[in-house]
Amino acid sequence: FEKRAYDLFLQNLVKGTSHLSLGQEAIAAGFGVAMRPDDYTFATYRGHAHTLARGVPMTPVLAELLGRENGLMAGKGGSMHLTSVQHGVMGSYAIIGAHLPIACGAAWSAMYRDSGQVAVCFFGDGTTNIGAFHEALNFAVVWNLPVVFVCENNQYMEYTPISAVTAVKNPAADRASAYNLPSMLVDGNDPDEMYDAATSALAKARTGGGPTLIEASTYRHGGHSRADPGKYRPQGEVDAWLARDPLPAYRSRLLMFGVAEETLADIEHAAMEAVELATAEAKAGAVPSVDLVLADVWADGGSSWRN
Amino acid sequence: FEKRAYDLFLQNLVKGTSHLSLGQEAIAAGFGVAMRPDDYTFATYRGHAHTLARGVPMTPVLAELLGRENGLMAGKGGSMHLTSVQHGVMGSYAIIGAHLPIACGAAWSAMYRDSGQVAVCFFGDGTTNIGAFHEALNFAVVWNLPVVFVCENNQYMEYTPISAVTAVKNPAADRASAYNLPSMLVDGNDPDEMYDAATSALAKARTGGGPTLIEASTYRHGGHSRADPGKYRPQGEVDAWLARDPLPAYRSRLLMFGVAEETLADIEHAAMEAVELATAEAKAGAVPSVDLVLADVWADGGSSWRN
Amino acid sequence: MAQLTFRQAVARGIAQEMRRDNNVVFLGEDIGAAGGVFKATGGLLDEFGPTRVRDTPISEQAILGAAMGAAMTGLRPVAEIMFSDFLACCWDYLANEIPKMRYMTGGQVRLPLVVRTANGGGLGFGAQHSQAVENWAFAVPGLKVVAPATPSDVVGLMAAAVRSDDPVVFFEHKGLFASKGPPAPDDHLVPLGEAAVVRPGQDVTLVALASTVPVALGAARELDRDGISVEVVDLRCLVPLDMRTVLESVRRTSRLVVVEENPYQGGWGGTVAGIVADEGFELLDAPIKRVASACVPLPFADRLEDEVIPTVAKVCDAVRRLAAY
Amino acid sequence: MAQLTFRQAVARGIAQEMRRDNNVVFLGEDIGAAGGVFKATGGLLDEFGPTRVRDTPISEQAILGAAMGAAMTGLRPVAEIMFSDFLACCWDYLANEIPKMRYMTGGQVRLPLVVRTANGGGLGFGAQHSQAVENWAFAVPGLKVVAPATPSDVVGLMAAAVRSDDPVVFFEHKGLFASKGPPAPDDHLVPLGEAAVVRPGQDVTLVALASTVPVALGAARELDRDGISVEVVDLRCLVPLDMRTVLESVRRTSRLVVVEENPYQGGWGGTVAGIVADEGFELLDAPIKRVASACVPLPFADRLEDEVIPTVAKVCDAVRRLAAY
Ligand SMILES: Cc1ncc(C[n+]2csc(CCOP(=O)(O)OP(=O)(O)O)c2C)c(N)n1
Ligand SMILES: Cc1ncc(C[n+]2csc(CCOP(=O)(O)OP(=O)(O)O)c2C)c(N)n1
Ligand SMILES: [Mg+2]
Ligand SMILES: [Mg+2]
Repeated sequence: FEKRAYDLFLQNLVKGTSHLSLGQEAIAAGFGVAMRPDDYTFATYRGHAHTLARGVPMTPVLAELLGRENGLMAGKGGSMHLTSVQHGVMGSYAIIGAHLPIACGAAWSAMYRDSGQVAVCFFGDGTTNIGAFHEALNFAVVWNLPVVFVCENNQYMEYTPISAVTAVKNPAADRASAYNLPSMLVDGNDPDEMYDAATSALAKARTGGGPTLIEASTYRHGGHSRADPGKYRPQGEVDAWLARDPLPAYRSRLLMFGVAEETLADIEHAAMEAVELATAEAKAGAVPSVDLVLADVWADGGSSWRN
Repeated sequence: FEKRAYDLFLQNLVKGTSHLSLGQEAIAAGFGVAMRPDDYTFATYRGHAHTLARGVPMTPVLAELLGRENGLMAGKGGSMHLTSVQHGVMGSYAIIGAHLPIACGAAWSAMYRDSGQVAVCFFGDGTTNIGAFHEALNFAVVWNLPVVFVCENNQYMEYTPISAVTAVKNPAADRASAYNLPSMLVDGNDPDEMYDAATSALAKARTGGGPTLIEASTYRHGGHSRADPGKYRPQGEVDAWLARDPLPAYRSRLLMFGVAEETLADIEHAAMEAVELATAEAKAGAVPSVDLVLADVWADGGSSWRN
Repeated sequence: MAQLTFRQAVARGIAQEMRRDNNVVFLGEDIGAAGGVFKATGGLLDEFGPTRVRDTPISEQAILGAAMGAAMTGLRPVAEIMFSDFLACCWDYLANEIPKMRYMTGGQVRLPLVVRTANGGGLGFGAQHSQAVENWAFAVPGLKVVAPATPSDVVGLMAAAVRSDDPVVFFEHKGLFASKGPPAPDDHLVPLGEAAVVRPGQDVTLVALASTVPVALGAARELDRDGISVEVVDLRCLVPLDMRTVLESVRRTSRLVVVEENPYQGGWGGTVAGIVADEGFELLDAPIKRVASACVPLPFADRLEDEVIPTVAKVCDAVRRLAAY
Repeated sequence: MAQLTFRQAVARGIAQEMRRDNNVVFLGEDIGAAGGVFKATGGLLDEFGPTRVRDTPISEQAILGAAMGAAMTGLRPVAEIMFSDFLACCWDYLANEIPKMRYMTGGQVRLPLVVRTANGGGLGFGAQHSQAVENWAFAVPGLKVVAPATPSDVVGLMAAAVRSDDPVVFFEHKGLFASKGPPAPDDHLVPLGEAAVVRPGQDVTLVALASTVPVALGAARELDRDGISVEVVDLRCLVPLDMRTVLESVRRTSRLVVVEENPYQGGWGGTVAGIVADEGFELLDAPIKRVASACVPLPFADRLEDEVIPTVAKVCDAVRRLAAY
């Protein structure tokens, strides 16, 4: 899917920015499987994988990227703001750090309503240096909220290596003690390890054990966004991480565990077909009607600010 | 002096808020003596002691509290913003946390100009939970800035005990490791201990050793501000801290070290006289001229925003 | 009947809604045991307990972020930001997150939340604790903006704000906390977006908000002695903005002075004046005047602060010039 | 002569001042090796080295706080906030600290600093990366506010901004980065606060800023074919605001349309319209119109975004209505 989206970029059909998560899929996959259907996901502009991992169909996601009316948000939000409340995807946020406190709020609400839901908040390594990160982590611990913070450490902010701007080695995990917050440092390219970490953190939060911080190390295969070929990274580093691409690695592991080559090929084939179909459906979507412009600022469906 | 200011409040001559530092004088005193004349002080609304400790005369400080034209800022700033650039007091800031990054900027400038100056930034325990605190500490370490952060932990934010809203026991010191920042936990009621901590942190910063974080535990003898009698604190706690009042304790220590009773009595007498005089001078100050209203928004002395 | 203070009205308004709806929760700094630094929320902790009335760390971003997340998932939070100047410390939430979330998601979420904050000057709190910043909120599409002038309106507009399914910024003027007025009736509700003509008149219209309502009324009384009849419109809300009431008043008087505490540059009165200069151009017999704060930070000393903010004398002066036009 | 792009002009303007004055330093996210996310600062790291051109963490408060502290103690920092929407993440510095410090201290400090930021929409970046927020800065007394429309003005106004002893917020419109124009002369300087009449005309005055200058000029060309002669004023700065040039133009045309990209509610055009409705009331032969963005968050899809922001068609429509008045 991500590769297909990338193709679409190259075809220049998607305007604006767009931020792929090729190479980081294992994190979303691990959590996607471990979460309860009514749990909350809070993602960033790099939120495609997280959205799909919660069961949101491909067509509206691709259509949203193209700004079509059959998009997930009817073309009003765009790639950076994928949201599907019905699937628990409570939004993708494009201002660094802003969604950590918001996830705390959803967790507070779950606790207040005694619903057993957990809020899971994904963010990047660069996000650990902004003030909202600090406020949210302290707040979550003091209020003992059912929230799981997941730092996807892909080693870079946009173009700058995280080590150049961060006082500690592991930007999230090394800070957990400042909040008395249990933390785990995991291999973000290993879906099984991610799944285990997710399962234990979710169970803990769900049973009143409070928040957890998970730092998952991974790598961004492509550039930061459509505009970025990613040239600032040393080739040796890129090669080493590409060799650890979670997809082929996981494929080998499944084979080793006795899953038949045929079964995997079937899955791949089905996935490719689903992507083809979604792409066609998305491209066939209409340009949004201009009536949408003045819709849904307010809960009454309108946008009137004066009489 | 602080007691005198308190008297003035009771006389209702000072309007608006005002935040005393009775009980916390040792911290300012220790640093005041240890700092180089051209070092920078960044203080909070509770900045009276820090301002006086840098050698700012009493009359303009008291006059500023009264909003008089002979005030330190001609009555334009008020008690919460005491500033005397000529004495290195680069401002008192009334928005929690804001001055920590600003102090970093002054330290950066000192480093860039290779001036050997150090910026010292004082703040309260409650301040450690705001985002600017986090950004500043990481920034200071990454840029290796000559700045000393001093948390005056007086156990309370305004009315709420710090322990009720903070995930760790020592709100500043327990977070130093999140920034790879050397830290010290000291008795803020002991001027000698403060002086030693200040001296070593300043020397380190001055010689390129980078920032230090000092947490000094202390207590606010009065309420948070003029409006607050401080009733929310258990009497046992207040009594225990009053018994540790730095002033009489230090007096005893000086006597023990052989300073003559007479010498101390002379100092006290002179201080009382100075306070009397400053009070009289401040009260005699004129109400500021209305010409000041439109002065000094801009560097050219004016405030014109259109033609 | 006993008079109600503005301060008491705040607690009363919140309590009324918390009793009605269990999903209304309240968070902020020092709001619980301390009853708020302005003592405007006393008694709420006692009545509703610590799960519904929660003290927070000094973390303005966490406060508004938490309110937003809670509002998106079924609660109706009321969040206090102690002084409106501190909205700058969590502006991302009011500018970029809260007002845009519903729109960006094609209407998938609602944000029924209230941000209460103490606004305005005149009390000698200095430049960082005295600003009237209702125009900051007014500049952001997607926020409702309320600023009551009387205790009874505090109760009624608070009820409407809490019940609204949209985010509301609720400005309580510090200078009004001690003011008194007739108590609100039981279960009082003042709909958002309805201005009130608080004094009828024929010669000049004064449009005012919050602290400038008593200033405008004071000027009207003084001008009455000179034989100038002034109509005073209390906007009560900036969003929704009741321009119909303003334009109707100008239709009667043909003269308009807008009285606002925020600075002249970028103040909300510019938008009001601009609308009247467009849609009400033919109604006007004289220039439109704006009496707003001078374009400087708020100085500390009383005498200086009075020079900056709108006063009865300044309003009278503007009205007299229009009346003589 | 080779044309200069707006993007190149930014780096050229900064470089010119960094060469002139060793105390000019530059900080921000990804500005160094990466040359900025808009590639507007390429080459500066190479020429001036890593002590003068410094990459920062994603810490907007630290960036502006550091710039402020450095400016108070002898440097002349230029700070980049990548997108102007993110000013909300460090708004305390622009609203409460930087613009007030000199005033509060009775003139003890100066704050010679520039905050550069990419502003505005029309590129499909969505609601959180597309706002025109020059009105936020305009609402704060104590900030100078600059928003150039041409590459040559970028260089000349950047020079003036860096040399100014006052804090300047410098808005670079994202939609203009790729635009081209005549190169700036050597050591070019355009004083702050001087509007430019970029097209003379007799019938209607259009007041524009940054991205709306080309929109206004496009409308003027189109209206010319209908025999309507339009004068276009490029304000260049919001503070200092050159109302004299605006009022002089209205004196000639008697008709005014303000074209602004920020939303109508709380937009800077309200203040401009309000001044003209007061001081220029007698000059006017028709209502004042404002063409501003619709009061909604910026939608993503092109077709929707075009509906929100000012376009040539919308400006033409407003002008035609005035001309027919
Ligand atoms: C407050 C804020 N500052 C800057 C940006 C610009 N920006 C977008 S993505 C990004 C890098 C984020 O790095 P990281 O958190 O590691 O996430 P990644 O993109 O690597 O997944 C930056 C600086 C932003 N969106 N918000
Ligand atoms: C951003 C911000 N939030 C809230 C306040 C209101 N306030 C003023 S002082 C204070 C308590 C600060 O506590 P602490 O940092 O411990 O300092 P102390 O007053 O105890 O010296 C608060 C919450 C403020 N000034 N700024
Ligand atoms: Mg990253
Ligand atoms: Mg304290």
